[in-house]
This record gives sequence, C-alpha cells and structure tokens, in this order.
Amino acid sequence: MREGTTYREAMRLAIREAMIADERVFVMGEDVADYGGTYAVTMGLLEEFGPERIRNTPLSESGFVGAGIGAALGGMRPIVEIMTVNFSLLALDQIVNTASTLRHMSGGQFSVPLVIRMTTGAGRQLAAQHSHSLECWFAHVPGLKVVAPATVEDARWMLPAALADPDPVIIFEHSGLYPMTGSMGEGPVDLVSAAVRRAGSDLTLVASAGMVPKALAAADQLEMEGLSIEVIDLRSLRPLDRSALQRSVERTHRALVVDEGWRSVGLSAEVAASITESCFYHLDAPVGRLASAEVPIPYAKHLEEAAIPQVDDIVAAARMVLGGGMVRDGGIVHA
Amino acid sequence: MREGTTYREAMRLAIREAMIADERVFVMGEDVADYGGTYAVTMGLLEEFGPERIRNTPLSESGFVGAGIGAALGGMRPIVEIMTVNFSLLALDQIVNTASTLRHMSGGQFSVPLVIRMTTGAGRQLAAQHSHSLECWFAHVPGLKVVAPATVEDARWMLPAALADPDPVIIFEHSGLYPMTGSMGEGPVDLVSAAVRRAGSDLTLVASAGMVPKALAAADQLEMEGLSIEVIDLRSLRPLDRSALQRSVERTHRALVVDEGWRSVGLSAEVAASITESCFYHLDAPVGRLASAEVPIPYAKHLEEAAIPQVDDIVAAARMVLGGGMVRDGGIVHA
Amino acid sequence: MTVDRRQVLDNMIRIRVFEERCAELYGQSKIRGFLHLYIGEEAIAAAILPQLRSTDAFLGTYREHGHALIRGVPAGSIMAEMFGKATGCSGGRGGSMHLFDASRRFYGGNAIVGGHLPLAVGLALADTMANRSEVVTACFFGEGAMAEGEFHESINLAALWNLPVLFCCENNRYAMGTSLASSESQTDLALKASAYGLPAWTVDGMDPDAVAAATAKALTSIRGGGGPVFLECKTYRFRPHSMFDPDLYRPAEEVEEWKQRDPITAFAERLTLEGVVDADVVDAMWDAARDEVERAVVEAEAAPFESIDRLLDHVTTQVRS
Amino acid sequence: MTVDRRQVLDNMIRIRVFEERCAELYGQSKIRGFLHLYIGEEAIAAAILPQLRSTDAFLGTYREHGHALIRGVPAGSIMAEMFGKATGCSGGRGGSMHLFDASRRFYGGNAIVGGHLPLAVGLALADTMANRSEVVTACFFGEGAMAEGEFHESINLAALWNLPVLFCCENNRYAMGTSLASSESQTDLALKASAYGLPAWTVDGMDPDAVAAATAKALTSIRGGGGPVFLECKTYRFRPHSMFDPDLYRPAEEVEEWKQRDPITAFAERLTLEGVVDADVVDAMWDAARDEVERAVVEAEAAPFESIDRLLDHVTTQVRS
Ligand SMILES: Cc1ncc(C[n+]2csc(CCOP(=O)(O)OP(=O)(O)O)c2C)c(N)n1
Ligand SMILES: Cc1ncc(C[n+]2csc(CCOP(=O)(O)OP(=O)(O)O)c2C)c(N)n1
Ligand SMILES: [Mg+2]
Ligand SMILES: [Mg+2]
Repeated sequence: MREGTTYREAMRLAIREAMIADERVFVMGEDVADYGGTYAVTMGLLEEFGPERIRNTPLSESGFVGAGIGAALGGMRPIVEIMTVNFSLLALDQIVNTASTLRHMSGGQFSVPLVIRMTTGAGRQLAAQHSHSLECWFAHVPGLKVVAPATVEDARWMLPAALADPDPVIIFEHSGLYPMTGSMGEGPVDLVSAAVRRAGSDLTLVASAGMVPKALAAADQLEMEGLSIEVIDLRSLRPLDRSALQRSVERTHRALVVDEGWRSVGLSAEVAASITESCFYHLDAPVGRLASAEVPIPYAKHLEEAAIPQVDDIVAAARMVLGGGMVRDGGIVHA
Repeated sequence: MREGTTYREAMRLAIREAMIADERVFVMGEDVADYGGTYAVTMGLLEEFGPERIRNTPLSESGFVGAGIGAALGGMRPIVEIMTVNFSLLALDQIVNTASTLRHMSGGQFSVPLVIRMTTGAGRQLAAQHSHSLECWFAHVPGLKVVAPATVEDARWMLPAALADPDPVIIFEHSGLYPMTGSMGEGPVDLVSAAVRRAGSDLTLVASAGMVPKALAAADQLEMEGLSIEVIDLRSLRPLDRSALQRSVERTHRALVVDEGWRSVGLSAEVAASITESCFYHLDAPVGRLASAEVPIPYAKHLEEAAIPQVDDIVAAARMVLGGGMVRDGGIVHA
Repeated sequence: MTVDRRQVLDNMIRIRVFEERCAELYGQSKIRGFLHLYIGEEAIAAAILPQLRSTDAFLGTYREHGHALIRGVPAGSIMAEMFGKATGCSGGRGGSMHLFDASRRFYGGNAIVGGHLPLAVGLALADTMANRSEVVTACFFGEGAMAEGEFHESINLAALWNLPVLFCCENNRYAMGTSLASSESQTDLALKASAYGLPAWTVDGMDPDAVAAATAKALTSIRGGGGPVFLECKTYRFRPHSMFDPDLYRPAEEVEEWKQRDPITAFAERLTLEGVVDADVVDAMWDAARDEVERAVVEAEAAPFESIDRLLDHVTTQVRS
Repeated sequence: MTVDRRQVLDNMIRIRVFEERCAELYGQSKIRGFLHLYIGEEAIAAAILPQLRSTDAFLGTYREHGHALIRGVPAGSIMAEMFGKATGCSGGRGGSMHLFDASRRFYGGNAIVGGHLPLAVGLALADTMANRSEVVTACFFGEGAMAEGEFHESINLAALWNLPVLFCCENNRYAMGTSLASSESQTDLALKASAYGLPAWTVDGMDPDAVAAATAKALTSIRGGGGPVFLECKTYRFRPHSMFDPDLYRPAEEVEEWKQRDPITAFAERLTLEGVVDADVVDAMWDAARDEVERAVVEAEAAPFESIDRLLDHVTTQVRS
C-alpha cells in the first residue's frame, strides 16, 4: 500500500534505507538529531541510528558543509542537511570553491561523493531572509549536480541515486511540498532527465519543484477552455535535460517557463534561451517567462502571494503566450 | 592631458577624489593599506589619508563586508574592497541576506549606501579558485545594483555615481583591464545604461567587462570581411538596459552574446532571453551565446585560453550567427 | 546610570503580556510566519534597554519583540507589523522577525543567526569615525550564534579596532534543539570571548539587578573609550523555540525547574519585600500592560493592508512612479 | 617517533633548492600564475612531515611546495605541474597552489585562506567513524587564516568532536602585507586557540628540534585519542608574499634580522657542532638537492601538455566519450 506517502516520509524512508544499506552513510546538520530536523524529515532517526550517524552540528554552515566534503574525501557518504537555502549563503565558499573544483583541480584524483539536502522556496510568510529560491546559482556551477524533487516518487528515489553518484549532488526540497502525498513508485530514478508530467500539444509549460503542482493545476484549468498543455518537470537543474525540452517544443511550438526564483539572470532565462536555441525555427511565439517579482519576499500574506507565481498567473501567462504575445517583463503584479 | 591614463589609475583617482570631497567616504578591505591593494589600486592612499580611512582588515570577508553595511547604515559612505569575486563567496550572506534586503524588510526606513569593489575574471593562470566570473549571481538579486566598467572612462566615473547612489552598488573590475589605457573623459556617467562602443548594422555583439575589448577586436576583424558589427557594452548588469539591446537588435536582426562566465544559467542566458522576448519577430537567427567552457578554470595556459572566449572564437561564433546557425551548446573547444 | 527598578519590573510585565497575547493571536492565525517568544528571558531586555540612550544603536535577533517594545517602538506598530499591516513598524514587509525603527536607531530584527553582528561593528565604526562620542551599539544574540564564523570575525574586529559595542549574549542554553554542550567545545562563554582580549563577564540573566549592574559597568567602560565588552546573561526560554517546535529535546522537569525561577515573580517578590512596590502597584502594572496590548490589537486589526500595487516599493530607493 | 635530524636538514635543503629554482623559472616564464615561496619557513615542514605516517592525511595552503616534496610527491611531478604539463601531480590543472597526490593522502594545496580547515575536520571525522585508529589529519595554515570564520567553525568542531587533527599554524607574522597585530585582537595565538578547549602550544618555528619535539608530543596525544592539538610555529618568510608583491609593508632591517636566523644555516651549524654531520655531508646534501631539482626541470620540460580535447575532463566523474 504505497499510496498516500508524504514527500517528507518518502525522504525519510530514503535516508533510512540508505543508512541501513551502507554504513558509510550518515546525516549531519543543524538540529537533525534531537529536534528531528527543522522540517521533521529526520524525525526518529536519532533513536534508530544514534548520534554518531545522525550528527547534530553547531550553527556553522561553512564548517559542517566543509566537514562533509572532507568526510566524503575520506571515504564516507555524508548527507549534509542545510536547513534552508538561505543559510547556504554561509557555505558557498565550501560548495563552490572546494566541492565543485576538487576533482578538476586535482586532475581527477579526488571525488567528492557528497549529498547536500536543503529546503528552498517561499510561501510560508517567512519574509526576505527565509524565502529565497536560489537554485539557479547552484545550477550555474560546473562540477555540481543539482536536482529538485517535485513528486513523492522523486523524494523517495533521488537520494539513493545521489548517494551512488561519485560527485557532489545538491537536492533542493521545496518546503511547501513536504505534506504532499502521492505514490512512491518502485524506483530507481535518474538524476539527469526531465519528466513529462502531463502530455499536451498546444503549449509546453516548464516548471520545477514547488511550481510543478501549480503548473499542473493551471494546465487542468486551461484544459477546460479546450487547450492542451504539456507540463515538463525539470527534475534536474544541472545538467538540464535540453533535449526533452526540445522534443516537446518542436511539437507544441510554444513554451512558458514558470520559476519561483527571481526572473533576471535566473533559471527561467536559461530554459528560455535553451529552448529558443534549439527550437528557433519551430517557435510560433517567444518563449514566455513567469517568475517571482523582483523583490525580497515580503512577510504580509497578500504581498507574498502577489510576489510568487500563482495558478491564475500561470493561466494568464499561458494565454498570453498562446496569443503570440510577450509575458510582461519584470515582476507581474497580480489583480 | 587625459590620454593614456590606465584603468587602475582612473579607479585610484576616483577613490581619491571621493575621499577628498566627502569625509564620510573611506576604504576598507584586505591589504588596501600598507600593501597598496592586491592590484595596486589603492597604492599611495594610505600615506595621504591615514589608516582610519584607508582601513586594513583582517582576513574576514563576511565580517568586514557586514561592517561596511553597518557603517553605511551609520551614515558613512564606505568603499569596501573584496580582493576578488572568489572570496566574495564568504561574504554572500551579508550581501544578499542583509545589504539587499534591509531597505525592503524595514519598509523603506533604511538605506545601505555601500559600494563594494571587487575584481573578477580569469586569464592570469590563477586556476579554479581564483578565476571565477560570478557577476551573474549578483545580477540576479533585487536590491543590488551591479556595474562592470570596461573602459577607462567608466573606471573613472562609475565610482562617484555609485557613491551618490543610496543603495548598495557592486563594482566589478576586471583584473585583466587594469593596465589598459584610455581617455577618462569628463564624466559623469550613469549606472543604468548600456553603451554602443561601435556602431554596425549586421550583427549586435553584446559583451561586458573583460569581453568588451575582445568583442571590439573581433568586430575589427569581421569588418575586414565586409561585415558591420555593432558592439554593445552592457556596463550595468543590474538593471540591464533592455531597451538599448532591443533598439540595436531591431536594426541588426542578429545578436551574439559573449560572456566570460559559464554558459548555463549565466548572464548570457538573460541577455539572450531578453533580446528574444523583445525582438522575436525581428530576429533572423537565434541569439547566439558564447561563454566560457563549463569547467573550473584550469591552470595551464593553453587550457585556460581554451576555456575562455577568445577573439577568434568570437569571430567564428559571429559568422555562425550570421549564417543563421546555432552557436554550439556547451563549452567551445578551440582548434 | 541608575535604573528605575520599578520600571524594570514594568518592562518585564509588558513584554510578558504582549507575547502571551501574540501566542494567542498566532493560534487565531492573525500572526503568521515564524514567531519566537522571549518569555522567561525578559529580565535581560528589561534591565539593559533602559540604560541605552536614544543616540545609541540597537540590534536584535528574530526573538526581539521585547527589545522593540522596551526600546520604545509602540506596541500598536509592532502588532500591526505582525498582522502584516501597512502601518506596521516595517510596513508589513518584515513580520515578527524583522521589526525596525529608524527613529529609535533600532536596526532590526535579523533572522540569520549571527548575521547582525558585523552590522554592529560597522555601526560602532561609523559612530567612532564620525566622532559621535559616548555612543554605544548594543547587539543582542543567542549563545547558538557564537559558533558561527560571523561571531568570530565580528568580535575580533570590534576588539581590534576598540569599538564601542556591547555584545550581549542571551544564553538560554539551546539553539533550537541543540544544547550548548553539543554546540561549543568551550561552554564557558565569557572565557571564550575573553580570548579576543576584551572584558567578558557572566551574569545571572534571571536577575534584573545583576543584569543592570553589569550593564552599567559595561556601558561606563564602553562610553569612556574602553572598547567593546562581552556580557553573557544566563537565562532560559520557557516556550518552545518557535510555534513549530515540538520541544522534544529537553526534559519537561528542566523546563519546570526554570519556570520556578520566573524573573517576573521573583523580582516582584524582591521589590515587594524591599518595599519598593506593593501588590497594588504590581497589579496596576499588569492591568496597564493588558490595556496597552489590547489597544495594540485593536489598532492592528483596524489598520489597512498595503496595496498590492506597492509590492515593488522599497527594493531600491527609486520608487516606481 | 624520533626524527632523523640529518633527514630534517636534508629536507630543508631540498625545499630551499627547489624553491630557489622555482623563482628563477618564474623569471623565465616557465612557471606562471601565483607562486608563493616557503623560503625561511622550511624548518616546519621539514620537522613535522617526516613524523606523519603514510596513512595520515595532509592538507596545506597555496604555499605548499615544500610540504608536497617532503610528503614524498616526486619533484618532477611537482615541477611538471607548475609548468602546466599533463604529467604534473594535478594534471596541469592546479599549478603551484593546487598540488595534490591521492596516493599519499595529500589533499592539496588550497588557495582560499582557511578553506581547507573544514576539510581537515571532515577527513578526521571519516577516519574516526571508520575506526581507522591512530590516524591523524595534519592541516597547515598561516596565522592570517585565524581571523577567518572558517577557522573558528573548524577548530570548534574538531574540539567538540574530539577529532584527531593537528592544527599547525605557520605564523610568519604577515598575511600578505597585514601584520599579525593589525589582524588579531589577540596576538597570542596559542592562547586564542586554547579558548576552544584544546591543547595549544607555541614553538620556535626556526628551530627544527623544537618543532620536532612539540610535534612528537602532539602526535602521541592525538593518536592516543586525546583529540586535536594546536601548534603555533613562529617563523618568517624571507621572500615577498608572492611574485607580485612589492614588499613595501615591512622594514628591510626586519627581513635582514630574520635572515640571520636562517634555519638551514643554524641547524647545519648545530648538527656540525654536535658531530652529527660534517661539511662534506652537508655539501653532499646540497649537491643531491640540486641534482634532484635539475632532473625535475628536465623532466618537466620534456613532459607533454595536455591535449585541449581534454579540457572538459574531470569536471564530473563521467569522462566525455
Ligand atoms: C545562519 C542560520 N542558520 C540557521 C538558522 C535557523 N535557526 C533559527 S534560530 C536558530 C537557533 C539559534 O539559537 P540561539 O542563537 O541560541 O538563539 P535563541 O533562538 O536560543 O534565542 C536556528 C538554528 C538561521 N536562522 N540562521
Ligand atoms: C578567503 C581569501 N581571502 C583573501 C585571499 C588572498 N590572500 C592570499 S594569501 C593571503 C594572506 C594569507 O596569510 P597567512 O594565512 O598568514 O599565510 P601566509 O601567506 O603568510 O603563509 C591573502 C590575503 C585568499 N586567497 N583567500
Ligand atoms: Mg539560545
Ligand atoms: Mg602569514
């Protein structure tokens, strides 16, 4: 009976299974132990595996992320949890200057088989310092692999794939998805391909992480107007599955990219540029981009909602692309 | 007699003038004092202004960048020097979580009139940890203004404009440009508009910082083949001067973006996406992107050169765009 | 400076009443996001903040309602902020973790643990460079912040440059669910701080008199040009870390033991014994605090939300036309 | 473990000869990028590294030619690396600042000041968790790194978790042009480190015997499960920070004074006086070192450059087909 598992439980199951299967695997991060994880992902694991392997750290993001890199170099398979992407800003030196470069700088002598999990996204009124969606920064860096599970199945199966990978893998979990239920499937899954979550022929909607359920809801709504929308879940943000995007848009001739991150120089730009490069002569309209308003995420609920793409915004933007128009540049202000 | 000033001297002159004009202005950073600045930009200023205003800091990027934010809040006009963008990874929490958000989070009560200068770019065989071009990360963040002087004139005049701005401004100086000579002009300059550095009608070449001289050289070469190339220097990376790009490409119908940063999810993606959005029905070919190979920059000279766009690569890519083709995705490996 | 001990008691009561009401309002979904209560720790803010001058600068953490209140930010504007209203002290953009008040040199409200420490250094540097004499920057932080690199870098800068900063560590023994002993190899925090070469003292943070006395000494030294001082106040939070915290990591008995040391009860008793107050005075304080908070709630309820058209305001200084 | 003092002298000579040749080759543009010489500081690597076992892990800074050499990385492969050749110990990708040798547990060569300290913690953690007993991770860094947050976070983790790390601070008094006194509010670095609750000692880094003795004691303690040890070696770099440094920040007399204390001269004299070596032995050491380096140069010259087709190798594990 696999229906009805939550994204959170799927993640926890994945960690637990990995720890049982391989004693080199351990979890390290702030409040992963007694507290049970900020988002309760590691709840109960301390009791089962003890404090060595469910290892609480002091508040020292650079220190424990770097220690994870070192432990990976030393033969372990650490799963480092950074509470949220907001705090990863304190650890970027280690991630970018060390984890992503070591293999290359050493001429291929060293692997860093490290998995970093962190939550991303807004939507909980946590305001500007707790609501970043900075996946795009990581997706820019050679030497990293970056994935964003948007389904319970990926929450369950991306972790073992990441642990099996000899290179550093960053898993972005969207904090809004933890209570979502769904089927875990049978696994395994890969870390490189995009998935068509819904087939369609009039427009390709590209989304990732927390935007996938919204894109699907928007597609349902548009279907009632007789429009056939294909929804692609990027799954892997680095590498991007450019050929999946190409295949889809060559059929639909139109695309809209939806991104919870800010618009300028973000993920949506790369997806739009990539589709345009590969499908230029197939496109009936410019690729649309719908991203978060270019503002630090405000606390007030109505302002926060207005800042982030909502289902209605996606519907409106899709209609715009279908009409051949350009999705308005800059933040969309919602009615 | 203003001809022949170097980019380095222009920068120094700008600092010196600002310090004479406004006693709230001071310089803070690693080795700005006795050492004279890693790139000798502040050489001689300690003697003139003393150690309070040419303030050496310990190695603590997060600490002194944050102290710069605090000093700005406290009414000073700090110029914080981060030696290179590579080390700014240690200060990103302060820049993104504090400097860029304070105004918004406080409902507009606080300004952060801080100027951060840092060098960027590769080309000096300094290898993976000293060769990043991460301008695109900063250009993604609302609340920041990001500029990249590519001429001696901008090196001279962007600083006073940045100091006059009530918001945090990041100035990226390309380390390869310091010895470049040119005219300083009369100033002032703005921090928001792109500049046409060379007019042309067949193709718009878009570049910034260290890629501008290369783009100009490539344009000269192509002119000998009878091709008329327009070269646009972005100058401001946030905000982007999207209308300047649009105006140019509406005339030329073709564009190639050249970027020293990595290709995926970088600055070139935004420029390409933006041009495509505004000029879709004017474009005769997909916007080309020529960026650095997706590899941590290697030490060996021939490998480093191969990793970064060179004049010949620009010429080749421009021909490709002019032929209606697509500039090859992923890193270009040079012949 | 001598503190008015009655005022200190009153301060504690005001914070307590304000925050207990906040907890209720959270239950009613009037307040959202993260809400971190200071209940149990009131003695610290109550005894230190009255000793600061209006010219001094102040920085707190995300657990800063009490500090804002005692700094003088009107309860109504704090409450409106937590309701997400346009009249809130941060225009509804900040919420509980980001209270600000420029007119009172209150620089927030910071939700990055340790993130405000470098700002404190910079503010003190600005005051020093501008020759604003006797001005102090007071920066409050939890003991959890001391493991962060930003603590290390900031306290070194302040000590190295002899800046007028009061570093006030509110050591409530836990950083979320992480106990001090599992966070610091050196749990004697004053000893740890003293290694940076600045005066570092520990006081009982449940005792407002002790806190006030140490603070007075520290401020005199700082205002006199003696450089930064580190003050550890040992305290305890009676509530979970935030409204999301299941509070599984500490024994209920430990919480109960500390609650026996409730700083308000203890201080009210002491002042009563000493004849400084009597039961009526104390009751009147509670009543006035309740009044204040109820007025704040009414004000916050009545206040307007910001127009969505102003979503993009305050990103950079140029306001959209 | 007792060190062979003749070997220590030989080690110092090998480093000196190697690096003086590097400086020449830099002048000839054979070596490019940054080049940081260790000249003057040789006693530290020369006396510590022979005491490490092949099972121990080692991490250094960008000033690590000497360490690589004494760790056993062949001079030819270091030189080839600096020439940017495919046969270099990092395949020509790293250069002077990024020497690596997996077979010797030599984890680099790191060019971010302080950036390797967390790695040391992690390596020691891995050894501990995998029950590899008596294994030590030795991590060398300059005194400038101690102001960085990464130092603070790393040493706390190591002490908190009682990990087998030797923290070796090469205090050469300057971080580029910044003197210790303008970098640290606490210039007694062992005192500063001891605040983390671990043994912390200072030794004369110009005296190989002192360094060797302190190291032996530290290693015994660490291998025995005593947790990390911090060792400050007071030293001086005779050359500018890098080949780009105009060296304006320190008086020429200061440099001269320190040069009088050249560790090689002094130690050779001491060993001669004690009858451990004689002039012939010492001469032979210099000759052998020169031979070694010349062979390395010839080897590096003759080595092939990496094919540009392999530019994208080693980014992720999957090699392009
Ligand atoms: C850099 C950073 N890491 C993690 C968090 C999540 N977090 C919020 S509060 C907190 C505990 C802080 O403890 P302490 O400093 O002792 O303050 P207290 O909450 O006890 O007052 C943590 C881990 C954060 N906000 N910032
Ligand atoms: C994080 C960081 N900031 C700045 C630099 C530039 N830099 C390189 S070496 C150095 C001085 C380091 O001094 P120290 O740690 O004492 O080592 P030493 O060079 O004296 O051996 C600096 C500032 C850097 N490489 N990394
Ligand atoms: Mg605490
Ligand atoms: Mg040094």
